[in-house]
Amino acid sequence: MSRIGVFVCHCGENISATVDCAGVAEAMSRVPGVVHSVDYKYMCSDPGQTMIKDAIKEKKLDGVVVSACSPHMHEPTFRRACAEAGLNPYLCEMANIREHCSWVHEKSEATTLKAIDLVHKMVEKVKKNQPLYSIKVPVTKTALVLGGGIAGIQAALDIANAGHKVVMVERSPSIGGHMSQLSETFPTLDCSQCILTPRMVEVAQHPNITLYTYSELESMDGFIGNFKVRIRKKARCVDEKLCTGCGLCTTKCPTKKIPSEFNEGLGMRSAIYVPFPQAVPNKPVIDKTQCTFFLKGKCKVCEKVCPTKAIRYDQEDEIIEVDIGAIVLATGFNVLGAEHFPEYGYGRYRDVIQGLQFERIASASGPTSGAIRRPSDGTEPETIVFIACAGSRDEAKGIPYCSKICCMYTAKHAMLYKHKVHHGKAYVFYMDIRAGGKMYEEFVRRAIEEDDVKYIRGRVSRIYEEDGKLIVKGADTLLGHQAIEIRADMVVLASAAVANDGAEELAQKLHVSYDPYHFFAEAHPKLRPVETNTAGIFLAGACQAPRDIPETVSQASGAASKVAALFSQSELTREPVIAVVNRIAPPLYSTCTGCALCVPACPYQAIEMEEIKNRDGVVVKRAAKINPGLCQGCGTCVALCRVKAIDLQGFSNEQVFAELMAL
Amino acid sequence: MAEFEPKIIAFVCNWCTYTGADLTGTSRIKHATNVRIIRLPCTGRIDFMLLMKAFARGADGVIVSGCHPNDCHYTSGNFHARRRWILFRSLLNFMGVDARRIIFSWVSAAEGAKWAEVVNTAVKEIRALGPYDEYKNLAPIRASWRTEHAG
Amino acid sequence: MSATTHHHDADSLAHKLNNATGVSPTRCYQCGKCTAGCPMAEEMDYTPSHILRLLQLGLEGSEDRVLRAYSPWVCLTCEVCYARCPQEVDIPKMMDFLRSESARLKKVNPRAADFLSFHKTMLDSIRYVGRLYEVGMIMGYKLRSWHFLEDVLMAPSLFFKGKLKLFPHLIKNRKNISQIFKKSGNARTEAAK
Amino acid sequence: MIKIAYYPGCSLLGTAREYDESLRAIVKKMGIELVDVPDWNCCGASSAHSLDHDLSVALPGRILMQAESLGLEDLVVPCAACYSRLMMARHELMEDAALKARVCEMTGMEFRGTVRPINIIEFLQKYSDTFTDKITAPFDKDVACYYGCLLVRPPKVTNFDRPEDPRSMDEIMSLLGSKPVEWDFKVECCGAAHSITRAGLVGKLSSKIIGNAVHRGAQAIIVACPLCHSNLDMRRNFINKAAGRKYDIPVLYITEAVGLAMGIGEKELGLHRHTVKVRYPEKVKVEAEPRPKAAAATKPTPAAQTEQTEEA
Amino acid sequence: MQDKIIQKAKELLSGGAVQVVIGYGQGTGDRVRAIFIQKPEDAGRLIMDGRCVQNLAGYLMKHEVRALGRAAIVARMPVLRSIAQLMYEEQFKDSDVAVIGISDANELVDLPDLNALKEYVRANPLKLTPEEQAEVDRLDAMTREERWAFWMEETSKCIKCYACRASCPMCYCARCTVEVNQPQWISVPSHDLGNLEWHIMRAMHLAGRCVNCGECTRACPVGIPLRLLNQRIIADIADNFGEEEDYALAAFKPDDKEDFIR
Repeated sequence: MSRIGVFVCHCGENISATVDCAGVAEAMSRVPGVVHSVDYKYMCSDPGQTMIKDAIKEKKLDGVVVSACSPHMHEPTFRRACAEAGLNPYLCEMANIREHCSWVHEKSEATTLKAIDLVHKMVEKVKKNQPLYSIKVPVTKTALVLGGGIAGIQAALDIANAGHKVVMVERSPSIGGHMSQLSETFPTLDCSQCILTPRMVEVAQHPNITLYTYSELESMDGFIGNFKVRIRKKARCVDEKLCTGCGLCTTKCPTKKIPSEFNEGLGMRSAIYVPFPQAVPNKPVIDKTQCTFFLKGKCKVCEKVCPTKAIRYDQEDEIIEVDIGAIVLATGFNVLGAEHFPEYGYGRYRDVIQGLQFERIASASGPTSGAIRRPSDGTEPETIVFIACAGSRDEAKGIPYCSKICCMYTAKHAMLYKHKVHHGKAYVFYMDIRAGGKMYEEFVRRAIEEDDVKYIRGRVSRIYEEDGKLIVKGADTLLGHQAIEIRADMVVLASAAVANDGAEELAQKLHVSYDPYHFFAEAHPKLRPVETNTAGIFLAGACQAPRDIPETVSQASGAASKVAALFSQSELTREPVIAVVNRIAPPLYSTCTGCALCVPACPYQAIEMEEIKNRDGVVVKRAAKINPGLCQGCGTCVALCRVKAIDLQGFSNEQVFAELMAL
Repeated sequence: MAEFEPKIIAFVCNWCTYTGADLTGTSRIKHATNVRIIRLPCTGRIDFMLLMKAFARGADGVIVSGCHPNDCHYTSGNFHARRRWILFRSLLNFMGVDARRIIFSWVSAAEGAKWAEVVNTAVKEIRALGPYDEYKNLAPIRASWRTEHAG
Repeated sequence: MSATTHHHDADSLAHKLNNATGVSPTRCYQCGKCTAGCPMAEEMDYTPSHILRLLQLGLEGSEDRVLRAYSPWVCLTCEVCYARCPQEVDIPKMMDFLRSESARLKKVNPRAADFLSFHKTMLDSIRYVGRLYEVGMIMGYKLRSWHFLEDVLMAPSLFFKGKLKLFPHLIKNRKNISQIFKKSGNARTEAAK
Repeated sequence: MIKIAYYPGCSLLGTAREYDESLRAIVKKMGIELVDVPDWNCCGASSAHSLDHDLSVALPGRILMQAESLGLEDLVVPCAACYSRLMMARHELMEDAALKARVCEMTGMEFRGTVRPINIIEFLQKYSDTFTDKITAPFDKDVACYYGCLLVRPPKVTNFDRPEDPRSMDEIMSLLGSKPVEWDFKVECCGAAHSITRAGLVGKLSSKIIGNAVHRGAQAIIVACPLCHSNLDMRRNFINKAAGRKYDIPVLYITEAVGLAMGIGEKELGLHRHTVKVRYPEKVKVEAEPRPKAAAATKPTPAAQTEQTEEA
Repeated sequence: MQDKIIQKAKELLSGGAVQVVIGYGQGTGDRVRAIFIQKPEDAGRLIMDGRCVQNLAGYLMKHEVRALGRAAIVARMPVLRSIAQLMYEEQFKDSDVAVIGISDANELVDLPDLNALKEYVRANPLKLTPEEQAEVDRLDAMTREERWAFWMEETSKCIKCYACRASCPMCYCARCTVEVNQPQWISVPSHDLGNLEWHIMRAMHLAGRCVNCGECTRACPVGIPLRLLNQRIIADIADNFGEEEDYALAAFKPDDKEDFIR
């Protein structure tokens, strides 16, 4: 027989004004199994809590129902009180007679009767409650940072500086990301590489950071605190230990006319190359798809000239396995490809370029050493048109969202142009100027007022070439919706920021959800912006949504602090509200039939099939097993299981059934 | 003769509808007293057998409510639940069970007013349908403790 | 589409447009790409985005301006606006609706009278012949619009090239065609009520 | 013998007679039989849709229903305007059940949707095997392929080629031995709808098209639409007036070009009916720089002037 | 047909590929029953004719049969479907079973392994026959009250013998929920409530898994048209979710129908 205590709260007059609290307490005292039933003005107050604690001790209660407000309000309070009195906190339940009763009904007998029902059903539930214990999971204090752009760099440095190990994986041969391609940054116009390069070097030299460039995530298993990842380190064909980064091979390589990725196709690189002079690591890599030796079987010039004999044509991809406790996703973004702008002739007219290409042109380290020149003939453009929202906010192109960064970088581009070509004319076609941010609006105003950039409110419909000029057909919606034409020498498209190639595939590998545009989804848009719905995996930067540098850096630090918090303890504690597959005596071992239909239904991939062995080690059956680290306790599997072999702790079949039967 | 007061049992998820019903309370939106809420973590946890048992327990109506699509705290529990309901509802209807007595809704944590409306509409509709004697007569139902002991 | 129009004023022209064609002016966010690409923009009194703006506002008088506009008549239905519209607003369909609506309400812009006669003449030709009878149609149009000298200069040369037929190609089941016209006309009067 | 349903449309009986003649001439050689849609009517372009939406679906609807009686799937529609109206009607009849019911009531016939209109380019693409092997006199000219509005737009309805930069006609012309020039006005509107009402405007729009084609070194403009042809050919005087210069570039239907390549006589193809005599200007050396093929240019090719290695 | 099956059975047994062939043989009177051939020379006892409709797949799950070694099974379409579903439910491995497949057109189908079987089943998705659909529609056309009366009358005959469960190849659970008593989900007595609950549960537990073999109806000693319930769900799944999922209830589409949800 249970020994249950019922504590009916008046909540001042919040409950007692419409519910006969004393009557409820009296009624409950007559319920079989209830040995103590009282009402009190403020149960959550110190004296109220003491009352509960004393009753637990004096009456040896094995279950407590506090009938008061919503469990969302005070369940932790009362469970803590119970625990302090030595009662397992999960033997305490709350009956919600305030939000769900006294506040929504008039004072009447019906209201009190409803309150009695609500308390009684919780009494019946508590009778079936089992003591539960928070789940402890060990934590491997090494973080994996995927992506070596500014987001990854910031997160890695923050975690490493907090004293934890970091493994950084970058897909391309050097870290640095898109930020390393930028000329200057808004709204301060400080040189991007000047602020980034020291950070890149710091990553490379940090004792807590292991850097794998030219590498990709192969697979991930496990759960928070206990991930196992496999990293594919692609063959560079260069022995990194021997290579000194002298660069002789890249100068001597006969295959030199390969469009440089770093320069967005506006400059050339060789087949063995370092993406850019400040690359980290500053070690070359052979592009097997372009190298004469790999294509035709002869050449080997690099091997001949290498003073340290570091070239390894037969190097193979390497798989590295690492134990990881937390993962920061910082894989960044991409810009929309040329095939999306046939009406602008992007990809057809060489002087129609996109924003990142303009960054390279404007960059002092770029193909024109920072001089603004048209790609077609190298002349200085007298008239330049910038088109904001090229692809963004364009449902027809499948991108209804705002890319967020374009307004600002377009203003920056126009400004940089005007600073370098004083007599030139710069036009910006825009729909709205979105300059929310510290000093952002001021920056745009500067472009307009001080640098005389002409802003035209309207979109461009078409660009075509006529006599060496690009005819930009746009509209000025502020001038009575007029169509206007500008004869330009160069056009820069602020092409939409889109999710990186392979983002979907990566998300699936990591069991992270993603939005319709393949940006990774945060756990909660407001309150958990750097977490994913998979515990232990965090987000930083533009892989989640288009972001500028300040936001990316703050988010990266946010993700890093989440990781540091996780790593601050050697074990992590979780609420025990999780699903469990029963294990019973032989010959059944478990009522689970092993049909495995729950496996695909779990939103967290927490269920796997396990072989059950008898004492002799012989496999007697296969049954589902729920990983307590991954399970979040939704109970979808519980409802799906035909044989009721899965149950949800805290909301077990018996508990819910008892509640229902009390009504 | 007093108006028939239907007995309605609601199965709701913890994160959206339960919290939404909390908001109904904090907003002091008055509504009918007939509904008893059973809290579950997620609509995905709501076994069809629970709905079946609610009628066996003498309910005249059942409300099932959770997060709107794409708002599920557990990402997809409500999507799984929705599929289950599509089939279950059709099966019940096919067997001649009065499926109008099961009311499904999405009520978010912000929809306190909607919850009150769902409750009031359900009460009105079930009241119009009358007591579910057809089902109650299948087998004798033990009166609840409360009706026996507390009026 | 209907979901987006729940809270709209049922009497507004925008609403009628939406009801009749499914085109919703509220979808337009006024980027002006339609106007920018329209080959007729210069000829128009209100460019496409301007018309959409007038429909969006629905202020007193603005709907009348739309119905009395010259633009729908000068629209070529070249579909460039729709093909490039980021919000996929079917502007040509809207222009079709505005033409028939302004003809119905007798609000056709005076400058567009000749367009209306052209369309009417052409439909007459189809109605009675079943096919387009170019000579009859051109002559009919030129008579209706008092433009009869304009193209007459061209006619003899076309005639000698065998391109103009003096007699129409009649189709057999002309009754079927006139029935289509009649029923469609009835339906339109019904709808107008 | 391959049989295909054929809807000539009104223009091909009158102003665009040579289009019909050349098509019939080439299919004869291609071994294809065109079966006319029985008792076909006008599709109503471009007036029906301007005044009466239901009518604008019912007229082409009747054509489709008449064509269904032939039991053939493909319906070749050479006129781009007719093609557009038929596609539009088919699209709406498939999407809108209420409209379909009304239209069936109006026509007193049933719409099953079994017939699929194809334009002349699709037709030539599909049956290219039947003429490529019969080319005796390659049409070795530099040509500007002009698609106009209605073959490619609205993309949702026609679902044909790339709406902004179509290539299918260029590909057919290459098969005939021509060199298609890269030009900028492939899909610009010539103003056909106003050919009669605002001939002056048409001259203005069309002169830009002709001007660009000539500027890019074309010796002939190839069209697949009787309205485009009548504007660019019959209305040449208006064009010249608008341009302030005399253009003598001929405008050919693609069927005529196919016929010429197959060695069919000019008279049989109706070339004598053109307003602008079919005489090709000299091949011009275009001063414009060679441009990379759009298809291959997902990454813009870097300019020679900016060429450098990392070390430079 | 019969000869081909016998031939195939002989080959399989004599080649050692399987140790037992499950098929149909002569039973008492005019009836056929399942037989288990273990020697090639006994293969001649196999029968294949119009009487052979029983879904034999259930035998594959029996310990006694599994103890005989690798089995080959004479499998018409419902059996093939059962095997595919059981395989999805991880009850078989390829090495456990060989099939002698027979198509709906009464042709031998060559299914060298269970993957081929899976492909074959996928290519022939489960659909109700027009007659079956008509029967479902007939009930649908009734008023709710009429349907209730119909099923009340039918289920009132139920004696809770669970022959429907025993005959169903998909009802292989180690402990059926009807036997769970903590809590007591299904009322034990075979009164109207207990009967109704049992049949609702049975149908729901077969949702997305039932292969429409009709074994339940054939097995029912009191003649309840049980398969109608399963067929209603089969039609619902096809109508609402399409056919691409292996198990409709463990999957979802974000835009699944929700016109009934407020």
